[in-house]
Amino acid sequence: MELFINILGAIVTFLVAFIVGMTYGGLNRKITARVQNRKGPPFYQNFIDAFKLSSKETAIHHGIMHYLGPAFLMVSSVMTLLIVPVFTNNGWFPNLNFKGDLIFLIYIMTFGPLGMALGSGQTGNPNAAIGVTRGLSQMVGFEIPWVMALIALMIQYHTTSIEGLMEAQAQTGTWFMFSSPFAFIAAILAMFGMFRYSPFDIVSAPTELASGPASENGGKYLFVMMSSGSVFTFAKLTLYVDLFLGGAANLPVLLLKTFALYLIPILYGMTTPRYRTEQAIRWFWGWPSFFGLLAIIQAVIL
Amino acid sequence: MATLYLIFIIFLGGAILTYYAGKLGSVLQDIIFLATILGATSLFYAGVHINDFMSFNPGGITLTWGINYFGWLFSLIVLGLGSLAAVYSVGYMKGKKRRGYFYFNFILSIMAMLGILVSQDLISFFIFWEIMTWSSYLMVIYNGKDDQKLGLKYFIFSAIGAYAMLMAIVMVHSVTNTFLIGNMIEAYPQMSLSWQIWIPILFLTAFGVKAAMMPLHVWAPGAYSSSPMAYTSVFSGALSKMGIYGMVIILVTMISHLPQGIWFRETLAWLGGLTAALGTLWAIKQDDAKKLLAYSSIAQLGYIITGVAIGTELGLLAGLFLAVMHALFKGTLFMVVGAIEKQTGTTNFTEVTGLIRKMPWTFFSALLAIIALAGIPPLGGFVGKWMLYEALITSNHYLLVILIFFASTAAFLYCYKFLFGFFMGQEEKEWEHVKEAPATMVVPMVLMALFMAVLGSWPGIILNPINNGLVDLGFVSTYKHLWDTSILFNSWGNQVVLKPLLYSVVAIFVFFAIVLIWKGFKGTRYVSTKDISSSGEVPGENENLTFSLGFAQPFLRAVGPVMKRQIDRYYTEFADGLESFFEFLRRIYTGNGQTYAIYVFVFVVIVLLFKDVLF
Amino acid sequence: MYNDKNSQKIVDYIQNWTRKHSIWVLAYGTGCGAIEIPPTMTSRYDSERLGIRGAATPRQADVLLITGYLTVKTLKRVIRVYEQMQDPKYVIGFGSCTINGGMYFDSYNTIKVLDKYLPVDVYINGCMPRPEAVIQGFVKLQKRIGEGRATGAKHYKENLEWYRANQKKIIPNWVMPEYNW
Amino acid sequence: MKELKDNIINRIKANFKDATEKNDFSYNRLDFHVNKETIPSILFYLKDEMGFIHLSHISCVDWLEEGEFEVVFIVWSPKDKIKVFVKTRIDRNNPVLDNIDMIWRQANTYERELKEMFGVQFTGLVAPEEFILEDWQGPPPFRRDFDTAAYAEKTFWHRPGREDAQNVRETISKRDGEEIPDFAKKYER
Repeated sequence: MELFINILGAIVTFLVAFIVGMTYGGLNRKITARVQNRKGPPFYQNFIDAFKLSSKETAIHHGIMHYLGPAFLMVSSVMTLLIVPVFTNNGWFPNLNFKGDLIFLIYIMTFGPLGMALGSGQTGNPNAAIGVTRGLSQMVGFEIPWVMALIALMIQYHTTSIEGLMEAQAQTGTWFMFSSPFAFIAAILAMFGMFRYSPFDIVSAPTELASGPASENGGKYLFVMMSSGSVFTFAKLTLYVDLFLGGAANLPVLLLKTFALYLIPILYGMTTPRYRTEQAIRWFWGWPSFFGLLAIIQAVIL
Repeated sequence: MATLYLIFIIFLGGAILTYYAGKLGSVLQDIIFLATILGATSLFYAGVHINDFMSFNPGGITLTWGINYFGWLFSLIVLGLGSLAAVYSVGYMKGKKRRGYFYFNFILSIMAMLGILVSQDLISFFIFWEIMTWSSYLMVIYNGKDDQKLGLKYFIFSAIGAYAMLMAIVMVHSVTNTFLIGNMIEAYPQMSLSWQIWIPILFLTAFGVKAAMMPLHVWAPGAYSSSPMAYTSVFSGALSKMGIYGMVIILVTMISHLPQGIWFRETLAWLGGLTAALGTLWAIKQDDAKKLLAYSSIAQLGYIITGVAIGTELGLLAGLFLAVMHALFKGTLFMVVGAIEKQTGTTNFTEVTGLIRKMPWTFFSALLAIIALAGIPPLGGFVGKWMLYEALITSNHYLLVILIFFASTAAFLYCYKFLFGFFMGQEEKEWEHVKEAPATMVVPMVLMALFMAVLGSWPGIILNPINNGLVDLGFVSTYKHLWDTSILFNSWGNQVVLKPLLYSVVAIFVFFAIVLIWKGFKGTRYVSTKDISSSGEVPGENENLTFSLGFAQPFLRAVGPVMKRQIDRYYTEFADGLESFFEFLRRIYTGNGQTYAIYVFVFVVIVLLFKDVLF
Repeated sequence: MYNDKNSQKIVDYIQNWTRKHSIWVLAYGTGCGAIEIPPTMTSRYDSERLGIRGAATPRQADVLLITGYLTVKTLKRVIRVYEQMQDPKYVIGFGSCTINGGMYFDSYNTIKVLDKYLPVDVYINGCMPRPEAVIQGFVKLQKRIGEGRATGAKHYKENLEWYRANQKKIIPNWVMPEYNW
Repeated sequence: MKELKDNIINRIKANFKDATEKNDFSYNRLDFHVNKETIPSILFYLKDEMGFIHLSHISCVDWLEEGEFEVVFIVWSPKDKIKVFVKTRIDRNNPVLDNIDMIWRQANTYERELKEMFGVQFTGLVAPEEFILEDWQGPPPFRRDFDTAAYAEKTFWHRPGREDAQNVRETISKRDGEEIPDFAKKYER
């Protein structure tokens, strides 16, 4: 019975993540439009796009890996969502909440992109493969400051599980954002690469790579990729809130915190043109890694 | 205990019989070869008891053979991978030249590795070590010629290692008057400090060569890529583990007694980390699959060395688990390359593309092996990686863990390159004729791939023997406090539960794979890789659209400064320097009697001048 | 239930509504009219408020915009792109050239009447049509989609032989994958 | 500039007997007319000896009434800032000329264009068959005796209704009673 409730909770979490992620995507488009002095699409435009894509015919596949590529991506997003605790006290809807920890999370987050990379590789479109190698290169870039920030937290509080870190925040009463500011800065800077918004949108690179790995995927493939992206956005933002902003006890607080975090990469991206791949990598190995190093030093000293 | 003799007699006799059976018929040769390996393997697991030692005295020296739990763990790698590779070899060597030579050396290698594991004294250890080196050297020069001096390089480094080991053995004997490993370990704490430092260094040099540790790794890319692929899977999978085997024994039994042991550990751990990082970067650069896997082997052995060197329980567990995993996935990957080489005739990524629909089973095993290599759950590689990270973090190696993390993230690039280069991309007309490899080659690969998938959820299968081996070396049992059958703990008490993870990954995957397209896979139509959105242009038959040249160029540009110089270059410069030094020495002998007279005169003058100082 | 006529009607209505409000245009500039697309998409006229945005590849696109004259050589590519697009898909003929040849009425290598070769759902007149006219055309297309009358692709599928004969008449060297979905 | 031009004219005329110059352009342009056999050598000379290192264009004029093609090579000297047009006349029925893409690699592109559009053959031109016109089966379309309107009429569909607006100006004047100005009358079809 408990398992049943847990599974039900997981499905509800998934739906909430889907809706919130899609809405955030729509708001992103709206905000971008307002910054560019346009009226912009309605905030629910992403839902319309998603439903349209799902109602589109998908008559072709380039082979079994291409067919399964978006499913790989979805697995990774959903697994990330199921590992991240959504609420501090597991409130309204219980999640599955596996016994996993941050290292596991980092690796399960790479599972999907690699599966998708195989799928887009099988299409034989050169743009797709170029996009994939760019994405993997960028990942090597931003994972360094991100892991530095996480390790700083881990060694300071002697736990590697997300729940343990949340408990530590609850006990000390301060958010890690204030108690470990360098780790927070490094993690936020790594987030730019994770979200792949404007200066770091070298993977899909509109007008340059013809949308990169997604270039042969239309219709339902794209629908699954889009919803996976939305769920992933929500999961990542929730993870940041859990780690640095003390978690959230209920939905409005969660939405407030996640949206505040979400604004950072969006607003940064609007004013910055795209980097080249090696510039992006070196950017992440510059100041973000320096802050990560400071975070580790702080954690060792304290 | 006579079974052990019998096993070695079977190995030796089988090797000689196989060599000469080639004259009678190739099928007979295959059968004798397989019977030797498989027969000896089954005899070993059926008839040899653990911790049952026997001694004999040829020429007044006491030699002891027998196997303990720790050796038994490595025998799993040697004999398991060895028998699968033997089955694979039968398919691989079909229609190739010098089969007798290959089979003979193959059997000798397996025998030598088993001999290393069972020998409890330094003399037989050294003899088997040399047999292993010789047989693998003969495999490296299998093609008959040693044009690029790859075999020579391997042999020189092995010889350096062997001399180091021999020197250490002589030093040990001069103190203890015995060759038994047990006695050496017992006597070690009573030795003088300088000997306590030098003996491990000499041993570690010998083991570091075989384990391809930086800076002793330069032989590995050439040797791994020039020996036949069926043997390379054993070479990289099992033979390199002999270095790890020796290293663990030295580290655990000797260095932990040493007060300054922490320096040994830290140096080794950092060397391992650097090996991992640089090996990964060089692997990304390779366009040849053999070279790529060779560098990747070096990198993976770097992880193992790091795990073993930090020396905590979790670190040793991680290192040894990764050793088993490495034997599995790197064995599989070299077999995959061998299958592709046999079917297409080349192993270059820029030539072969789009084999996924022609060689589906090869792709399947390559995919699982790559997932395990990259350390992505739910396969076994993740278990090892997780334990390694947790071991590093909980034992305060903060910068090392970032280096290791960098290496394993960058490894995704070459992982993708391997899969994409061979199996993905455009399907060219040139490779239309390619068929799936024969069953004898496919079955071992798929078996190993499936075993890796099983280990991802039930790592206890391998962690149990590792635990027994560690207990044998003097550790407390780690069962239930660092791992359970499918649960992993770190020393802070955090845990990862693996089994439900597997179930949910599979469930979610199946769910979305079905939902993805309402009509299902059959409802969609296959379109060829020429039917892509290329601005409306239809690519011609011979138009190559595959992206394989300069694969990760931006990344390599970003890390360019690190890769400017190869360590190989330093060795070459050292050799050149020696050569010019000897050239200078040679000038002394001019062949002119007058010059020699001057030498004599100068010598006499110097002796007279400095006679007070000198005498 | 699913096959019930009324519920099918509701499903159709919802589908048409979403299709109407989310039009992804293939960014494939075929003629000089492509210069009118950037102002239509950007801040001044902002077609994104109507749900109209660019798509990178034919697999993702809904609308193929033929911006101006089509030479025989380009026509071949355009047909290829159109056939790579996934249903439902629409074609907008843009500018006088697609309607009757425009100023290229006597050119030896541009086609004059687009709807002989591809099923056009909406024509936008003008040489060049200004962005207002383009948006007007899109609104017209949205109206037709909403009413379920933008059935060009269906028409193409049903009369494939006629279209193929027309296309092959001016493209003698026909080397293209077959279209059968 | 005048000295420069005179110098060029003198040197060319001294070396190529068949060259006739035309020097009535105000600015930095100079024309030479030569026989078709002289083309490679004069271009070599201009490039190697006189600094005209850049080939701007190769063009062709169809003199239908005289039965000849005039092929024009335009070269440019970045040092002297002067351009020279080298012209030659070839028979329209047998338009053959020497290939010059060993002098300038880019000449290959222009030669392919001339071959396709005018049917001028360059001996020894190594290039794929098709350049701009794919699957073209008619005569070379830039020749003046090629009637594009008739060809288009024959090949493509025409939407009926164009006939109404044959002469836009006339139609408008008829409809609105507008006077056609005198200067406009001479442009009537």
